Amino acid sequence: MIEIRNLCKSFQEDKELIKNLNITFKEGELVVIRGKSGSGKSTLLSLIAGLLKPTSGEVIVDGKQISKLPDHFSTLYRRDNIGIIFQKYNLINELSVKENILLPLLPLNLKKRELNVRAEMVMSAFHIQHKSEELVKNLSGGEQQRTAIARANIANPKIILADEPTANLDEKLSLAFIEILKEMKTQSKSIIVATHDPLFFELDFVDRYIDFDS
Amino acid sequence: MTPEVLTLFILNALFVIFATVAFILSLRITLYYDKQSTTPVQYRLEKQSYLSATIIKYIFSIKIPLFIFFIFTLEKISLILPGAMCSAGVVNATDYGLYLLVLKLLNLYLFAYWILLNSQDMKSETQPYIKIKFQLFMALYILLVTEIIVESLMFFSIDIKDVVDCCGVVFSVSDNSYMAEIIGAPIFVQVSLFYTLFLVMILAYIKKLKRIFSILNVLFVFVSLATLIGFFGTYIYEMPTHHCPFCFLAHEYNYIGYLLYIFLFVGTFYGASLALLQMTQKEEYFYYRVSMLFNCAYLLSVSAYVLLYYFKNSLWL
Amino acid sequence: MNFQLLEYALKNLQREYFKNLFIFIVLTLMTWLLGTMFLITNSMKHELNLTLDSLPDIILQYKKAGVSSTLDERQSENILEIPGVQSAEGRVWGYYYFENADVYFSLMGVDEFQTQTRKSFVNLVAKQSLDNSSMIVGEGVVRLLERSYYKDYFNFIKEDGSVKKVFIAGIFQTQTQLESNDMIVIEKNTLRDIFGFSEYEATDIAVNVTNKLEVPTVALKITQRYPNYRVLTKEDMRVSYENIFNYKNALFLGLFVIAIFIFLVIVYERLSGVSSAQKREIGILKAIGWRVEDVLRVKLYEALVISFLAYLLGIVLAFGFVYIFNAPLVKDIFLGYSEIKPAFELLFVFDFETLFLLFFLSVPIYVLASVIPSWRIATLDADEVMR
Amino acid sequence: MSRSVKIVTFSFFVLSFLLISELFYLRSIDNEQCLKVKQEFVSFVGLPDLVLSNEPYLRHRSLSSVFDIYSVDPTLREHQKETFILTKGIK
Repeated sequence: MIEIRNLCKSFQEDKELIKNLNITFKEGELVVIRGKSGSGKSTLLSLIAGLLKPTSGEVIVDGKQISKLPDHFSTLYRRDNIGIIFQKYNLINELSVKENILLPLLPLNLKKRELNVRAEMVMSAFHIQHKSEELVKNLSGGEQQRTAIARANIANPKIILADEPTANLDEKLSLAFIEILKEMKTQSKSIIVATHDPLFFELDFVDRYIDFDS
Repeated sequence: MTPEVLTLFILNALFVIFATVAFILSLRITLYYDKQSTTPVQYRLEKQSYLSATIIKYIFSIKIPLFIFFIFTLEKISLILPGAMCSAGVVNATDYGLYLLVLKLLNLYLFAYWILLNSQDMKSETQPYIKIKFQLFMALYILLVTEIIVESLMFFSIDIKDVVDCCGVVFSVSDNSYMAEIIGAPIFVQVSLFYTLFLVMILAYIKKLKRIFSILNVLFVFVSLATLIGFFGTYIYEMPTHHCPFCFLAHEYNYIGYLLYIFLFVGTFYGASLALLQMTQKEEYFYYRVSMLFNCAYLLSVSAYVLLYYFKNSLWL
Repeated sequence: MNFQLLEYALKNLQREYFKNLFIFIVLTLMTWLLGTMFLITNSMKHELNLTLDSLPDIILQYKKAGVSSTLDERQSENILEIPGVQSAEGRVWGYYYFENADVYFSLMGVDEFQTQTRKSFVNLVAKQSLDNSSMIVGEGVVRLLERSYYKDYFNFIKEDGSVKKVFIAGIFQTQTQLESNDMIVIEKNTLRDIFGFSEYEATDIAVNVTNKLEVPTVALKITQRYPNYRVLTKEDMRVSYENIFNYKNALFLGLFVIAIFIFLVIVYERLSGVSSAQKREIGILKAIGWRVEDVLRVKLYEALVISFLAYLLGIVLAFGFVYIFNAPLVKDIFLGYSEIKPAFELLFVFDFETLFLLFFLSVPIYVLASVIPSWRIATLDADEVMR
Repeated sequence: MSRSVKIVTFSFFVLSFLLISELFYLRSIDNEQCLKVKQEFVSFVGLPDLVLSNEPYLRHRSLSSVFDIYSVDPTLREHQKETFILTKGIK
């Protein structure tokens, strides 16, 4: 469903971070991209999410070429199809957990009741319900991450991108995250995880590993 | 120099400054915009197109209430001008007045059309109108600047010592000006033209003939204005000799003029823009319906004045 | 209208509570001040226009050697011959310099019988007898005279240097202060004596016309027949009032505009400088699916809420300040160098134009100054958040 | 609706209500009698203008010609020339 063809991306003229990349991700697949930091994993995720434009090449999702969409439309595509779990969680500290989770839905102008139903749903799915009115800055790292995951799932996207999801977590919490990952896979979402955390390297439910060092 | 005029100048100055920014950006977009390209220039142009669109939307949304304020200002100035009883006197005090009004109306229609074009454009990923809309804006910019220059010229050249004609003179039948020619045409012909046009419009609406419906709407604007001055106006004033398209904007007639003009504007605008845009069946029906609704409201309200007069006095003017 | 985004915008406003409160207060004060000015001038203009109706239809002044001069009262008989003229009579009036207080009074001469025939004269003065050795004065005049120990009478210094003693017969009603404060009304011939006029000498001629619609025609006829008269009609005066107040208002508005522009340039500057926290936040929002227009809409809501509420509050304050508290301090701007300051009440008058004018000078300009710079933030690349 | 939206809508309505009730209150104050007395005074005296300044020519400025003012003292020029009545000649 995600097709990457001859993808190149360079931030400076001479140095190409991603060069002639060709990958295909199938629907419902869980793929882990392994590689050191600075190897271009995050950039690839940005390109798939339409946050960045490639220097050349194409990213095709569901037959739609998203790499050439104008900003307005790539945002719409991202809103409807993609949930991102960031390394730094990227929550807004001054807002409560629930408000943070609902942020992606605000431009849709939905009814308050529907918003509440959807927030309840993801909050209970990711066990953050008990903190729903708490401000994000008062949460622990694990809770913050669960909030971030809940936010990525609120619009019920087909594709979940996770960028170094366990970088700021201890081992216990990382294992908890892997459980969550397993659960999400059962909902037949396509999941792409970019990480250098060895905890991910020996998982039986991962469909494919891609090494990004070369 | 009145505070009202000064306010108009200030807002006009802001419009010119920001419209110029939008104009330069539009020029660059029309020249260099290329959907296939992936250069940084292209991405910058994309972003700038949002800025231009924001500026244009802003100008339009201010221009609508500003038009009403402009009429207010004309009425205020008519207090200072000896001989002017209402805005018509001010409009005719200088050579620019009439052109200015026409320009202002034209610009309102075009700006509204631009907004529609933009929203249609943003609906499709291919952005089919992106170049057309900015080319249109460049033309619109020239019109806008002309309008503002003419407006400034008008306010500067109003001489408060000159005696001007009031609307009774400007719109009188005895004169041999173009106004007189419009009003002078047999009223029966005009009014029957007005109603026939509306009937044909209903036919076009039922048959969903897009082009014809739009053209009819454009014609409807002119015929409506002519009959409003020549025929319906006299019933609103209940005076057979009072032909003036401004006086019923005043308080004495419950500001009814604003309502009439809004009906006419919305109705004909939606009607006329039908043929100019590609849209889905559902949107088309919506436009048809809005257009018919407002045109109908206009027709009914002007006709109501005539009928009311007849019921009250049981005679025609 | 998107209430979810509005809510978000309000949270944004709350987060920078002090900055926004400050902007709100400044905008409120500006609307209030400008509104106060306009309301005061409006009500003065209103009062002038209302009292204008009671004036004679046409006033004739005489020009001699290029300057205004006195005329012969008997001239009015010639004017009476013009068809349509109802009455024409010479009036004696002028200014009197009162040295002790360094102030000018304005003196008007009336016929003795005029005070007796007028029914409503009782409304104006408590005592109503006016003979050739008494006068009726405004409240300000009484106050100044008392300061110089003139209780019941005043010694006018005549044109030839001798003294003329005139008794104070009555005081004009307080309500008329804005018109009567410095006025002294004396019997016509007594006033001639004070001014040193000869028997039929008069300052000007007041003409009344039977049919008010004929005023311009009559005025034109007088100009044609007597080119050395300066002919003033009420319409002329009305136009001149419009001009004075337009001029005053425009002058003030000019100064005000400079102030508001300085303020808005500061706002513009502040908003176009992007802080890293802001950059990050917008980046997050865009990464999770906010379009440019959504970000801009939030900014628009913020600006509209602040400026519209400030506008409303400013107007409410201005109306209250001007018409309920009678505009203390600000009113004095209009009194100029007047020595005899009247304590007057402002008449309430309402017109939509002022509201419109204030609206256009505050809301759209503030919206422009705050939304346009946000464009730069709204179109930043969203991939910032991935690093 | 959340609390903040409520507060803003509430304050919007309160302000509008205040404005409207203020206007109605001001309109209800009866100026008729006061105005009548003023008009009576003006028709009795027959001189225009308000006591905003006391200087000769400026006190009853509608009756003065701007040229007279210049001839007395140019510094008396309080306002623009245009704001005085310039009578028209015969057309």
